[in-house]
Amino acid sequence: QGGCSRPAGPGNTSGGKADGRPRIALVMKSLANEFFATMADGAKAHQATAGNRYELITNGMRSETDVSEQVTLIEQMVARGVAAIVIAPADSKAIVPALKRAADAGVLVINIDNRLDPEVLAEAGLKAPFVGPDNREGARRAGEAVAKQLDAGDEVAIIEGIVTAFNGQQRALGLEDAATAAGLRIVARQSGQWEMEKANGIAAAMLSEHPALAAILCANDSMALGAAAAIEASGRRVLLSGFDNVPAVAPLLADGRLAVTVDQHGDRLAVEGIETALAILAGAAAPEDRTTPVDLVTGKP
Amino acid sequence: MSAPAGAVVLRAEGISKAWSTPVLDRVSLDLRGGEVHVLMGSNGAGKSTLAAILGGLVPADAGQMTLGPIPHAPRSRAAAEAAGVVMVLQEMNLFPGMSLAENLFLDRLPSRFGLVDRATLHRRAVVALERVGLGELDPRMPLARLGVGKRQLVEIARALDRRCRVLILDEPTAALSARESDLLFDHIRRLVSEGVSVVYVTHRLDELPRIASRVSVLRDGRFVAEHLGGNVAPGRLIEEMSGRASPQGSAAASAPAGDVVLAVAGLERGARVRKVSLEVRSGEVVGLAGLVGAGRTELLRTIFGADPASAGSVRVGDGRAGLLRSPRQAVAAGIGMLPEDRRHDGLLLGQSMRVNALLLPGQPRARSGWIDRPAERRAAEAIRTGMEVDCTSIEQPVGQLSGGNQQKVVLGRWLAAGCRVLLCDEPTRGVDAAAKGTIHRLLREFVNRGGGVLLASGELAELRAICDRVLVMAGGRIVAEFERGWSDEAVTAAAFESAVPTSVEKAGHSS
Amino acid sequence: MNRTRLGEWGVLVFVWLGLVALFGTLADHFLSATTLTTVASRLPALAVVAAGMTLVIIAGGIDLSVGSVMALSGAVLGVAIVQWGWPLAAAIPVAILTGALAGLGTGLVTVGLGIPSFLVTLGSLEICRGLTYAVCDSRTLFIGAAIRPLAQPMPILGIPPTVPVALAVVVAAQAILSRTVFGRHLVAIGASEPAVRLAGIDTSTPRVAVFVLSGALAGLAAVFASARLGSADPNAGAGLELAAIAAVVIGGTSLSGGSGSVVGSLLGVLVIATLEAGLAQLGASEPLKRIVTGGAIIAAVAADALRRRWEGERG
Amino acid sequence: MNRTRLGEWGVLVFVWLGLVALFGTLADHFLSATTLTTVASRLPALAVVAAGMTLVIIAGGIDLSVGSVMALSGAVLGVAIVQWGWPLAAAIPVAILTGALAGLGTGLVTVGLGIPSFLVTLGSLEICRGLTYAVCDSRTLFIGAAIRPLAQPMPILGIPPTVPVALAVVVAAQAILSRTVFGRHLVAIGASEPAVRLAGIDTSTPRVAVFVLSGALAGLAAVFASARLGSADPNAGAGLELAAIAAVVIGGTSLSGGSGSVVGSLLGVLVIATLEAGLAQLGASEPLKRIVTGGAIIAAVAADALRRRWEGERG
Ligand SMILES: Nc1ncnc2c1ncn2[C@@H]1O[C@H](COP(=O)(O)OP(=O)(O)OP(=O)(O)O)[C@@H](O)[C@H]1O
Ligand SMILES: Nc1ncnc2c1ncn2[C@@H]1O[C@H](COP(=O)(O)OP(=O)(O)OP(=O)(O)O)[C@@H](O)[C@H]1O
Ligand SMILES: [Mg+2]
Ligand SMILES: [Mg+2]
Repeated sequence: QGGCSRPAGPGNTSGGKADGRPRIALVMKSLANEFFATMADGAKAHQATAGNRYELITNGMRSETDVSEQVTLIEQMVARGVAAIVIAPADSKAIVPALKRAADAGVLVINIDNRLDPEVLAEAGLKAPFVGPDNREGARRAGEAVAKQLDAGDEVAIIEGIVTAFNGQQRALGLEDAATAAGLRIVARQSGQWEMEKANGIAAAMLSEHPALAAILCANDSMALGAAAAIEASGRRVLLSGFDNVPAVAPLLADGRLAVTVDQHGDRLAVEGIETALAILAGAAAPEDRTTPVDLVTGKP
Repeated sequence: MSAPAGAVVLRAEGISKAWSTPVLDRVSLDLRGGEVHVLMGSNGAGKSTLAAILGGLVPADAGQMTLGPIPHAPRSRAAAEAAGVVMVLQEMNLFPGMSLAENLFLDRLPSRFGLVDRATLHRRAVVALERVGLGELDPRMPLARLGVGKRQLVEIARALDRRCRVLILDEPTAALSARESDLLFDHIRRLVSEGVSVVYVTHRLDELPRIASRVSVLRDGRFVAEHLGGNVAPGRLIEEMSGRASPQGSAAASAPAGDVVLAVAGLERGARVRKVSLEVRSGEVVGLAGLVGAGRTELLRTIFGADPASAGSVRVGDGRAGLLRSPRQAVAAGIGMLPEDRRHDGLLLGQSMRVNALLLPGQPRARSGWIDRPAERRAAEAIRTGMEVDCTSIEQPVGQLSGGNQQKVVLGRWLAAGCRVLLCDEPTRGVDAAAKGTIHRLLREFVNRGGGVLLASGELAELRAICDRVLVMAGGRIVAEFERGWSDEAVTAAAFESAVPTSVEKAGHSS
Repeated sequence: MNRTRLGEWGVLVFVWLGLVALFGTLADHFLSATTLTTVASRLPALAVVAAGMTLVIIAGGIDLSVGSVMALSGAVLGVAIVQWGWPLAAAIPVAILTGALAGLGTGLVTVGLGIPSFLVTLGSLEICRGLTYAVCDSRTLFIGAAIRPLAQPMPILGIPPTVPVALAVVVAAQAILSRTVFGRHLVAIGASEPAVRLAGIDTSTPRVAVFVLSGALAGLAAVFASARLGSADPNAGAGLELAAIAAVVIGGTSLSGGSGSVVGSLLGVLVIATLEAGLAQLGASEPLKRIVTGGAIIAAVAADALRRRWEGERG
Repeated sequence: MNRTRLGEWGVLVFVWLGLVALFGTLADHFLSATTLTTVASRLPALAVVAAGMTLVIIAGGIDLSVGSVMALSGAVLGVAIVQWGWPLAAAIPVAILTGALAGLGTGLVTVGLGIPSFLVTLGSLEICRGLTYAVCDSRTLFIGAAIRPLAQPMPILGIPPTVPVALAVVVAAQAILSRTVFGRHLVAIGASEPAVRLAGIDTSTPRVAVFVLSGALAGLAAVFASARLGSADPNAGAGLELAAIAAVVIGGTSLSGGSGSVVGSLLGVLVIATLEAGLAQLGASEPLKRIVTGGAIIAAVAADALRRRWEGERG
């Protein structure tokens, strides 16, 4: 198909259909993040097995925090003439205006993974069905699983993700909920910026500063891996929890160095978003927001 | 010196070279065993280019060279040196942060398994330094502690240490004092007596009788004349170099001195400038003489506010006496300066002559900071004509101009600014005889219009040609003053008698 | 000089056309008005930051703090509108002023203490990011309707009003550089600061001023970015400094100072934005994106180096 | 020269002691063996990267790609051990070789085309990151027991074996710099490359070699980091280049080349690591951490500038 331009704008019904197949864009956060790499793989596998029902374009940002780059991606997808954008927002507020512009151009918007802020959606007058997990609930359950092995009054520490990230904040809140409910004392709480290396340094510092520390609760598995190394270097026995269930933590779960992690089934998340989009494009009514299941994966006790 | 006796050692025939324009046009030169062959010519005549071709630094576009019986076509300086042709460059290529020893032997550091053998290195360095009369220096001290003159000696020592049949010296004495030049000449004579042949590039006519066996003159890249022996009439040489008759009469047609335009009182800066007081009157060119490191450069910079003074005062004309805290204040008060290192401190080499000539606080401008381009071009053209700057257009980058023309641009800038006092630090270093004459004449015209000049120079002939009075500096102090009619011996004696070794170099020893 | 400029720009325009042709062939809707609009709307923030960066680099410095300063200005803008309820017309000058003040701090430390600006801005990069988090409590501030008009495509042209503003800034910066005494002094300082000082010209003021300008332009970029996002994002501008430096250098400005042009930097920004747009429309994989982007930077600079060598040989 | 060196290092040691005293007062358990172990085990990776960076900067270049090269080497190490089942003894040389090859590429492009290394490494930073994602499919590789022993504290000393190795590398790099012909040529090249070329010395080989060395040391750092973390992380080393440059410059090496010392850089690394550890033990908030880190960089460089000025005035 040559490079000739085809108008792709508001009201252009043929837009987004190449060879009659709808073209769907999956816009994620950083593909440098394993979780999204898994998500992209799941979507590609689905596209291949679903008998080429649709055409898929996947895109992620260079860095998880560069919201403006995600906005660029949204704009480029509109320019590319997609029928639907399935998006895992890098920020629950800042990309709403761009999505609204996309919707105005006739593109269907499906929200996955990280829920867009309802107030902002209302203000912008945008409707975007949500399919995704409840991060706060997932984290709360992971925290609860750790708390069960501890006594009230025990000292715990939380390593948060990037403090500005919405899912990071949700997970930190969930961990906090669990600790408070079980009467644990949160003696330290710092951001590991989602990074293994940073979390390793912070965990090491927490371990020296708090000799009685009984558990470290991490907001993702990368940071849990870093913390696990710090715990091992200290020679102490400290409980550890993660989030995401990336393949790399399997050995840690197997020998109990990681007590628990949370699987939100990233590969299925994107697929469900895409299925929702296809259904609506085929004429179905927009479904209610749907929370996908999160599963605890526990290690050897 | 005796007439050349030996056989031809190095022969160059029909050498041509073009950069953006032709620089050398079928030049031939032969060098006999045990002779000092002096190359003269105006700035840009092609002397350095010819020397660089001989020394393997740049390839010729056409022509052949033979060294003894074999063809000489060095692909690099190292190759030329291996063949016995060693060159001292005009621009110094040294490393201020590294030690003297390393500077001398950088390309052949004595080593075992890649490790530098420091003991051997320092032993050899002491020997090499002794050859140029710097034997008392610690070879481990960084080169940065030496002044320009001594650095030049280090550069020469570097060449002298190599076994060579041909030594090429490109303006080696431009930065040397009389005493150091004498020392260098002694060396050259010794080498020549050992059979070494020397190609010697200089602008100083007074050196010819002392060392030249033969003088070749280049003009605009062509060979124009050759003289046997060093006793050539200066007027004739200047005519050959410039292609026109030399200007008659000295520039120093002195006008009666007027009011004081610059008064310096009790100026101090650490150990380098000590309680200096002096006056320059309108209509007067006052010279500053002294050995290398006497503190002339420091004094001029301190007066100008480029280096902070610790005490004293400076007054311009009827202005207020006080210290100038920055060049900006100095310029506002009516002082201008031609710095010693004009390439680095005086000019923006990559920028056009227009930009450089008007690099002043009060640039031609129309309103609220916008440059008035036509006015600017007119001003630049005026400077170009007034200063007789030789450039293809006012848009030519000054880096491409010859030394003399570069200096005229800086001078023109200050004259255009309307300053009353000019501080000139070695204003004609590396400048050819014709341009030197022009610069001297322009300075003279400036004082005749009511200005005053304070001029530091290492060349007594220059001081004699232009100065009404000469102050002699040593160890940061003014130690003597001479009116017109002084003798070289008297000035040199004054500089020596009071010469105190500088504390800086002592510190180098003790570390 | 003008011939050289044209040569420089010629190479860039050529590279850019090559990219457009390439992506036009590979992606079916690349050659469309919408692509143009999206590329255009991406330009303003990077273009004004690159303009400021060009002046800083020409004057012999570098400003690594632009990304953080942009985030800080954005946070102040957001807080002013959302929390203090200021009108946009009052909040925008305050955001720009914030950037200018950050630049003033950088400039004063750099010039006052005589430290390389690379290091000072390496420090202020961290400081401003910290301040940003503190100002907006590490949360994205949704500004909403108050600012979005700035980012809405205008009726006929199809581009948002930020684009002409940014172009005007670039033209103004180029004019400052080549037509004013201040600009002339900046170039001279970048070529040789001692020579300028010894010519009796005050070098401290322009050296500080250029950082103030760069900061103010980062503040303006924050306004553009906030308009596009409808929000103030505390993580905005991460890595912006490298993108801006890449644009400036692709645009032919020498990293060692003393020469360059703002218009060239704009072309650099255009090349980068087009590359980004094309790769996104193709849905290129992350590794491929990185490799192509990196290769493009090297290729652009190499092409320029070869052009220079070739021109040098022809004389 | 030696006096100056001592002066330089004196300031740093003083700054470092100040930090230790400060954190010792503010945090309950800062002055403890555990803290020492923590700080010591974090040093090696940054220290060897900073050593390579020091040589590159002294030779007049800069290497922005170290972080990505480290990630790439780590990915290769991880794949070799986990997927190909290679023994550690075989995987480590391959990881280091990977870094060296990346450095070779950078060096050849930089020297061959005569482009500033800032730009070439800005490009190779992206390329190597892309390759890293490609090599390990964007996934963290858990290496585990195979590599952990390298990072376990040794019985009596309480520090992991990576520490003495890193110290040996630093000492060797310093010796190369100040005692070998290669090192002296690097210094001279940094001071004035044309002058070295005119002296008849081949400058291309050392200039390429220094990038190879920097790459190889980034590869070694990958081994250290993987040992400490027990995993190979494709996102490792983000921002490492800035930390290394900060350490080098805090350590007294001039960014414009031609002078500096590797030992100084080690002190710089120590200051940075101590600051990080102290802030983490205090549980400082993210904004505060940023502000303090940025302020510390500026303060360290300012202190050094003031010391120089003061020494300059005394003569
Ligand atoms: N590398 C170069 N590239 C371009 N032009 C050059 C180069 N080197 C010299 N030139 C030009 O060649 C001409 C001759 O220069 P050269 O240095 O040989 O003159 P010179 O006789 O040594 O002058 P001076 O007395 O000033 O040292 C000059 O016009 C100069 O600008
Ligand atoms: N920046 C510096 N650092 C150390 N020593 C210096 C510095 N500048 C000058 N000196 C030394 O101070 C002394 C005075 O130098 P100055 O340049 O003023 O002498 P001068 O009479 O002008 O001689 P020259 O002919 O070398 O210019 C010299 O010994 C010089 O080596
Ligand atoms: Mg010459
Ligand atoms: Mg002097």
